[in-house]
Amino acid sequence: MNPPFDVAAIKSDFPIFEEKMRGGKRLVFLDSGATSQKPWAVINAERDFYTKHNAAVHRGSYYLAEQASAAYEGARQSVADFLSVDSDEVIFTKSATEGLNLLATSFERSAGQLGIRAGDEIVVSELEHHANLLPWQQLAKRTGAVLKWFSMNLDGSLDLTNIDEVITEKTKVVAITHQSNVLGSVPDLPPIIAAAHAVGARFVLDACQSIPHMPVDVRAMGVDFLTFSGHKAAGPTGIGVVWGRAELLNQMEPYLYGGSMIESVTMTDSTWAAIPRRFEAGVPNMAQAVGLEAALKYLSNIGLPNIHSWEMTLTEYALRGLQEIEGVRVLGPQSMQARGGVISFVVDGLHPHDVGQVMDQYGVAVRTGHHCAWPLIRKLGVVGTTRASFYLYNDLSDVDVLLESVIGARDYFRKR
Amino acid sequence: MNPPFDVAAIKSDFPIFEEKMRGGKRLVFLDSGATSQKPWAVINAERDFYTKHNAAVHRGSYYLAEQASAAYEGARQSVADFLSVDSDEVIFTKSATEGLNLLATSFERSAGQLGIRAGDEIVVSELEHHANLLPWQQLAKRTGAVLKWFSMNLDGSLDLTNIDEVITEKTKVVAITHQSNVLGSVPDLPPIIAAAHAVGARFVLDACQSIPHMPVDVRAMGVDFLTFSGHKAAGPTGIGVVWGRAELLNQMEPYLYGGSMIESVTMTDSTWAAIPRRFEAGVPNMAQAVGLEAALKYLSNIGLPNIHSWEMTLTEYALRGLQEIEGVRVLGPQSMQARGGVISFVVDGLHPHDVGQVMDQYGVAVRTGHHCAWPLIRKLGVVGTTRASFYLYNDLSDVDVLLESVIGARDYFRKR
Amino acid sequence: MELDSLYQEVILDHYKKPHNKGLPVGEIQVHHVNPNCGDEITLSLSIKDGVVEDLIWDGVGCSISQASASIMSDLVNGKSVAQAGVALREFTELMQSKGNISGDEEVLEDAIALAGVSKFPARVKCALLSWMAFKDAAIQNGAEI
Amino acid sequence: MELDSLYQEVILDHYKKPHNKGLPVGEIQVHHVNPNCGDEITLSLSIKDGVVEDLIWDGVGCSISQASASIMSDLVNGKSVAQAGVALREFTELMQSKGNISGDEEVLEDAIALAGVSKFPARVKCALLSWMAFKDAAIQNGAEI
Ligand SMILES: Cc1ncc(COP(=O)(O)O)c(C=O)c1O
Ligand SMILES: Cc1ncc(COP(=O)(O)O)c(C=O)c1O
Repeated sequence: MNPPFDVAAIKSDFPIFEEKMRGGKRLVFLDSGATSQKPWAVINAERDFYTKHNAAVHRGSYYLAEQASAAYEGARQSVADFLSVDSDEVIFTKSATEGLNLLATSFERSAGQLGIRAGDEIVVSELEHHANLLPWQQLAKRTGAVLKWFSMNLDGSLDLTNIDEVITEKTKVVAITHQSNVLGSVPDLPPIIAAAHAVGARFVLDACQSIPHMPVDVRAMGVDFLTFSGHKAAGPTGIGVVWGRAELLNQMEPYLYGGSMIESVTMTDSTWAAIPRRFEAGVPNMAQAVGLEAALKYLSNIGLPNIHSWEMTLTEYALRGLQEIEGVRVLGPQSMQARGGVISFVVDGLHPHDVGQVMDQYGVAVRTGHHCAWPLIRKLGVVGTTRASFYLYNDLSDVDVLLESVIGARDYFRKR
Repeated sequence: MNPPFDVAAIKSDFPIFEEKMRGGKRLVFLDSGATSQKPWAVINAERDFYTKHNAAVHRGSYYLAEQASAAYEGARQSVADFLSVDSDEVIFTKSATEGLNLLATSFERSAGQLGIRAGDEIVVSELEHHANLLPWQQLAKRTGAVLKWFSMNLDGSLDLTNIDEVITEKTKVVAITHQSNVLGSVPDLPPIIAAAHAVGARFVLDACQSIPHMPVDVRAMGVDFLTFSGHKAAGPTGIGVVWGRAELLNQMEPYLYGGSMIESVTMTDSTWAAIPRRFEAGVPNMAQAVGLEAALKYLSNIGLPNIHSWEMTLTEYALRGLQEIEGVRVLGPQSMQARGGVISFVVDGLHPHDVGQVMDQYGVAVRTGHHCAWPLIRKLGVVGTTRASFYLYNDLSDVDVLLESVIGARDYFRKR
Repeated sequence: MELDSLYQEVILDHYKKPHNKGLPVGEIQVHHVNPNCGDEITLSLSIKDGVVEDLIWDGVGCSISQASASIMSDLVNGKSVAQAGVALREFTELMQSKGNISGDEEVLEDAIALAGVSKFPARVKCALLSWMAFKDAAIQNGAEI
Repeated sequence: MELDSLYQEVILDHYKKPHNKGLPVGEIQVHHVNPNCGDEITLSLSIKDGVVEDLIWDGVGCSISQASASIMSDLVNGKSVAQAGVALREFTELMQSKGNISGDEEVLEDAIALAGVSKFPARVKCALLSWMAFKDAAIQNGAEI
């Protein structure tokens, strides 16, 4: 159970851990699945951009504008290096949510094979976060396409027995999460990606819960598009990434229209710039891109394999602990097989809100409720869950407080 | 010519002015029309959010989540106070560009009177920045609606002689800028707004170039929607605002789909949360909202009327100076009538890029080119302009360097 | 413990044995949801001669939302629309007080037990859910509240 | 003055009296735009027996883009596709060098006068515009370049 890096040193890189919670308690932050904390490296990178390089990128030939453009395009290159892809294929968005909406709308507007039309089929799963369900659901409604999905088994895996009915010759897009944000389960994607490609469909990976936590080889996985949010990866709020294969992005229509994404414009007609600019209208979120770069470098320095293995250690310790508490039921995967560092549970007879409220008294930050995944929650037959999620700054004592606080919550209501 | 506030003190609030430009020159920043510089108050507000309050808003009931929600909703309230509107009517976007796309797409998706259908008419003007042209142009293409526009006169005003032909019973939306980002001209909006409302059309104000610089009374103007970007208002990158009248926003369809904007969700159907949440899917740009709040408070403390009057002083001084330089031609309005703090000019026989390059040697940051307003540039019959734009941190010596550098540019190429 | 100010005895009693909970039967039924957490309430009532009657509700949610619904139903059933309106406004104000006021027991009866909720901003919406549903139903029944 | 390294005499000469500028006449014409600044170029050429011929261009733009087009047209007209390709790659590398290399005058001839551009990142695209148009036109004419 020795961490592969100095967790105490890591924790001290994150200033928020100096704050006191309710009742003077220290912060036990177990909600990184919702958003992660930020190290000084990221905060300072944003500050440095504002104090040293700030100007509108791509729009001026003066010294500061050159600096700003170099910083922004340098950030793009760093993201590309992190993903081992070409920098032209990296599009900055404000969030994964925007990234998924961008893809759905761009498919809708695109011509030919990439376009989505009435009768086409779009495939998702019951695991999805609303951000990877609603853009496709609403796209289907607008176009007359048909939304299909893989059902979830109660262990958090996907039911692939009917894969041939779900993915058919009519399928145009398959969009699935790399890891459930509620249960931590990792669906078996290779057969799904293979089936999608076998019928000429595009595979979109919602990598929100994976990219920050483990090495992901997008080329080896064979996905066509991927999206994630910076704020869950130790980066700033207000930045996300879409990666897509250049030969596809090059054929796709823009999402946002405005400055810097055009080739030429008249009152009645316009043509578009090459990728990635085509998908980045307006003065971009420059400082946030630079902050994300700092975050990815920070994570890379520690090493994604190390981060992942430490999270697995924490998860296993927490999972065992929770499973041993009488009155507590862990949902989804019960073992360390095919799962990441997220655990959902319920306490008998208690509403998750009440559980979370007592845990808060211990300084424990967990999320309670439906976690923006209502179909999954309904499938589980619960009103919501309490969810603990881990990141590189957590240590075993955080898990100890977690377990103590869950028992505390159970007992608080029992004895009254 | 005495400034209504201590400009030197203001300048020292903005750390970037300590940086040295090419050749060790001080920064003469005259590109605030593209993006403004940031005071410490804004940089520190973002830092404080990350170091003290960071958590996902609206999604947790733990202490930090409460803090984050209070910070984010407090920022919304501050923007509402700044605009003298209700906080429910304030939607955070990533930029004005996103705001204008949001409105165009939301009209497209909305039912009834607010929807845009084939045969409906949309009105813009030749003054528009691409961000307030392309979303409407493309909306028209998608829906079969007709795009119409007011022509620009060479003095930068709009030709309203045919207003009855431009705005008709078929007009659904009129979207016009409050001030040209190229020429600084302020179009005569009251008759246009009146004509729009007379036929039941909605008026959208692109307030990018006004909100940061002058008091704007949106209620008195009678506009229905307004949008601006934080980064031009001394605020962070990655944040913008849409304001809209609640009774309209309440009837409109969402733009981005995802978490936090729903009321309920099944695999096949969804209903939407009330405004403003309906328009804010995903974990929002929290730190940037807080940064924008700090920026607007900073500007309010100095006073928008003071800022505006000082910019007018600078503009008048620069306008006179430029008009007196032989070989230089100011474009657009030649007087202080109906204009803001933006001046475009050309130097005889020189391409704006070459002019700007020489000015850069003097430490002067100006923008050159088409300023994301190609139709306007074509109308002027030039290949581009050199543009100086002013803000609260500029002083008269900045203008002196501007004039000196323009003469320097002219002479550099003359003597060779 | 700070928590006890939130989870008052009265609240847990109402939570365990909610009053007027059952299948709403009135013609006009309202359904409200707290999208943050998924709490739901369905509610019906009738208004006869300016008096609130037959308020029945059903729902799922945390102890705060369930107890608040139960307390509210006791409080407004049988009251005049005017009196119920006073309670509604006073309760809303109490919830938004961030712990700065303690509420008038004359007006709010058991509902003052919920005063502690106002110190936990994330829970205010839980407590208000049923009250907003009541207000909505009253308006749909033609009351001015 | 740093500026003089950008605006070499040769550049201003080509800018004032551009070579091979006129109405492109070939069957295959390419039109390239620099969306940042609006610079435009139209270009045609023919390839006979592996040799670039009849390169004519027209366009609007700053001194750098115009001079670069003029210099490029002198350089590649009459050269074999292979030689032109070498120059194209060498010139591209020079532009991306951030001032770290000075270019081979044997290969680049007058184009080495543009070396100073590489220290001004915002101007690199100006200098490259015509070269990219040339590349595109050569490919459309069936050349492997
Ligand atoms: C008048 C006007 N409208 C819209 C925009 C677009 O703003 P942004 O690029 O911040 O989205 C700008 C600035 O670029 C502008 O000047
Ligand atoms: C699996 C998954 N997809 C998508 C999202 C949406 O990310 P964001 O809210 O940052 O846009 C999240 C997190 O909220 C998530 O966990």
